[in-house]
Amino acid sequence: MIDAIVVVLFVVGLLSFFSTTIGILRFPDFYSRMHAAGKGDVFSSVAILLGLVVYHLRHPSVGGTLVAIKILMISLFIFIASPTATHAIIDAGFTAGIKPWSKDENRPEGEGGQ
Amino acid sequence: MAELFAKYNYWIYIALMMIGLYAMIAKGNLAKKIIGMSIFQTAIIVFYVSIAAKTGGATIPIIAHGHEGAEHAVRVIDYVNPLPHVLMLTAIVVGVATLGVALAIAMSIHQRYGTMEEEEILEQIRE
Amino acid sequence: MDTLFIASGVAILLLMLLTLYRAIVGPTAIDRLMAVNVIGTKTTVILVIIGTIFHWVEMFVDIALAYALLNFIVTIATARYFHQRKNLTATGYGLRHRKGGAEQ
Amino acid sequence: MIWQFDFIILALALVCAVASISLKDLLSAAIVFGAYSFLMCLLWTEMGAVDVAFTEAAVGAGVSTVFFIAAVLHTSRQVKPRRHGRFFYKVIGGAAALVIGGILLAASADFPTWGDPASPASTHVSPHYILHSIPDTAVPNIVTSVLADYRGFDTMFETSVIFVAGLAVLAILGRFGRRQRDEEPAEFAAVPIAGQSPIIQTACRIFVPFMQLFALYVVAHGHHSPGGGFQGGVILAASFILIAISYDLRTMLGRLRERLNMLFASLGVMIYAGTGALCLLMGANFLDYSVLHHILPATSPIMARSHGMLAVEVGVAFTVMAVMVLIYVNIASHGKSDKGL
Repeated sequence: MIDAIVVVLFVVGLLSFFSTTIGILRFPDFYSRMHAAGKGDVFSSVAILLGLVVYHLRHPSVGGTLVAIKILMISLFIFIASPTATHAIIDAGFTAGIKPWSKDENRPEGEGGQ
Repeated sequence: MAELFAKYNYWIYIALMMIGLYAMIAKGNLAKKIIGMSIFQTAIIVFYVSIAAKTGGATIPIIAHGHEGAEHAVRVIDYVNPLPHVLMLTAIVVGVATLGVALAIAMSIHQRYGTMEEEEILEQIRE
Repeated sequence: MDTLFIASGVAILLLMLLTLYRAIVGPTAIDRLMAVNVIGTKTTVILVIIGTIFHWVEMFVDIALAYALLNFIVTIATARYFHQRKNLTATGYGLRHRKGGAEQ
Repeated sequence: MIWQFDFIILALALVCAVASISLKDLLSAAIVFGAYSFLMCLLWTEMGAVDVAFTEAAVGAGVSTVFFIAAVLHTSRQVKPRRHGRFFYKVIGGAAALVIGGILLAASADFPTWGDPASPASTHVSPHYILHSIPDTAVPNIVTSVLADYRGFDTMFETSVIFVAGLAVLAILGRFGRRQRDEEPAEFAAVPIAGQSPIIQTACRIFVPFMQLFALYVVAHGHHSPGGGFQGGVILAASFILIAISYDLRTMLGRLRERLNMLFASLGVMIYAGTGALCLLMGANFLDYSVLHHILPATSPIMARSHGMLAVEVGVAFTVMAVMVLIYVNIASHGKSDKGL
């Protein structure tokens, strides 16, 4: 039962990381890529870490609980730090003057860069 | 074939070292030279660390249940070699300190000559 | 369960290889920064997975915690760089570049 | 040692290394080099070198890439394309790399196979450390006991090297006497903060206490888990760097004045050498902590060695923290210590 939960959480995490990667590779401009990276990254990391928390709580013990708490703290920090980093990156891109991609124009891949 | 597979990682370290050495000599930009120096250093560190590795279920060099006294026998083969870890641990921190010194020197060269390119600096020195 | 952990670790590493495409090709420095940020977060996850494979995650979870705490410093530093030098791509050389940056 | 991971990580590291030396944009090169550092940390973790990986985690994520970005901020960002090229240097560099690489490849035929437990490196000195760490010093983490006790002399001079590196950066970039005397951090608070957005500042306020507490835990718990003075010191420095990045350099210097910082740097080396000298005064060899059980209450000679290591690690943490902050302040502000990255 517990193993099934772990497997499900891992599969969810891996699938969302896969879609994150596809988004990072395929989206047309910086802001939409950042949208994929920001959401999918946090979600997949937290899903896999929750799977590991469940795995370490399968036999109740002091050491296992301590590890589970530490992993939960890691996911909490990722939950705070990664959106902050996303905000910082978007802010940097906006300050640097990247224009958002709009529907009608079909810009080449290397827009805005060398 | 087994020989090839047992040593591929040494070859990759050698490739990393060659990349670092090439960057240190061939690149004209001082920052690129510093990056090359860091890659060279990492190649050596990873070589030392891989010397310490042991196959056959060896675990990290922290003795399990060390708090409850050493009632059970400690077997050498169960733990990876700690000595290269110690040498390389200090090397990393010293490496970042020397990286700071290298960047400081590059910055004051840039302040004096207005460029980080080796050739332009040499031209200005010759003038 | 070890097979699951090794397989998912390998899967994450292969997906990191795809993310690294964005880190290397760009096109801008900020795209690279985004990709490296994703790689850093996934490094945290893989560290915990490696600890679980070693059956001694107590010793590895501190490293992952350090990464989770320190990972976004580089991102914020680069954002700060773009606040001070507003040019997106590297243009101009040497001192001329600095003067040009101040004018913008 | 997990060979499945090893292979992929090495391939990723090679790609990162080639990319970071061939990118023309130095900021991008520094960022890709940060990814290289992450991969190296993973590589060392899966080989079982947890302490090395911890150091790389703290250094690579918190300090070294930030140094690079700060240096790029004050110098030029673009690698200049050349008119006539550097054909001569490329030939020399390629030839040197190929010759040395070829010699090493030939020598790798004589190496023991990877992970051989009977390799010469693993059979001569290290079994002594593995077998005697608990009986001699009561420290389960063998890396800590070798670092601070068996090879204490080595670590003391490594700490001194870090201290000297900090002094060198100060001597190269610092502006002695050219700074106004009355410009003290107390006045810095009056300057309005031209910093990051409030979101980042709030996240920083949440993170910094955790980081500093965690750093102290890493220093103190290094006997039983990966960690120690080097890692804890770097994490402490990273917390101050985070304050400087998310607020302002002056805000950080208001919390940790430069003179106090220099005092910490020298205090760390002094704690280390002083512990050794205390052992000398008590009639034992330099850095032989077991004699300290005469002055430490309720300890045996074995536990005295453990406590002596803790004192030494605290000294290392002081020096490493202070020197990393010092290097950051000088590089980020080009020695002016007023405003920077």
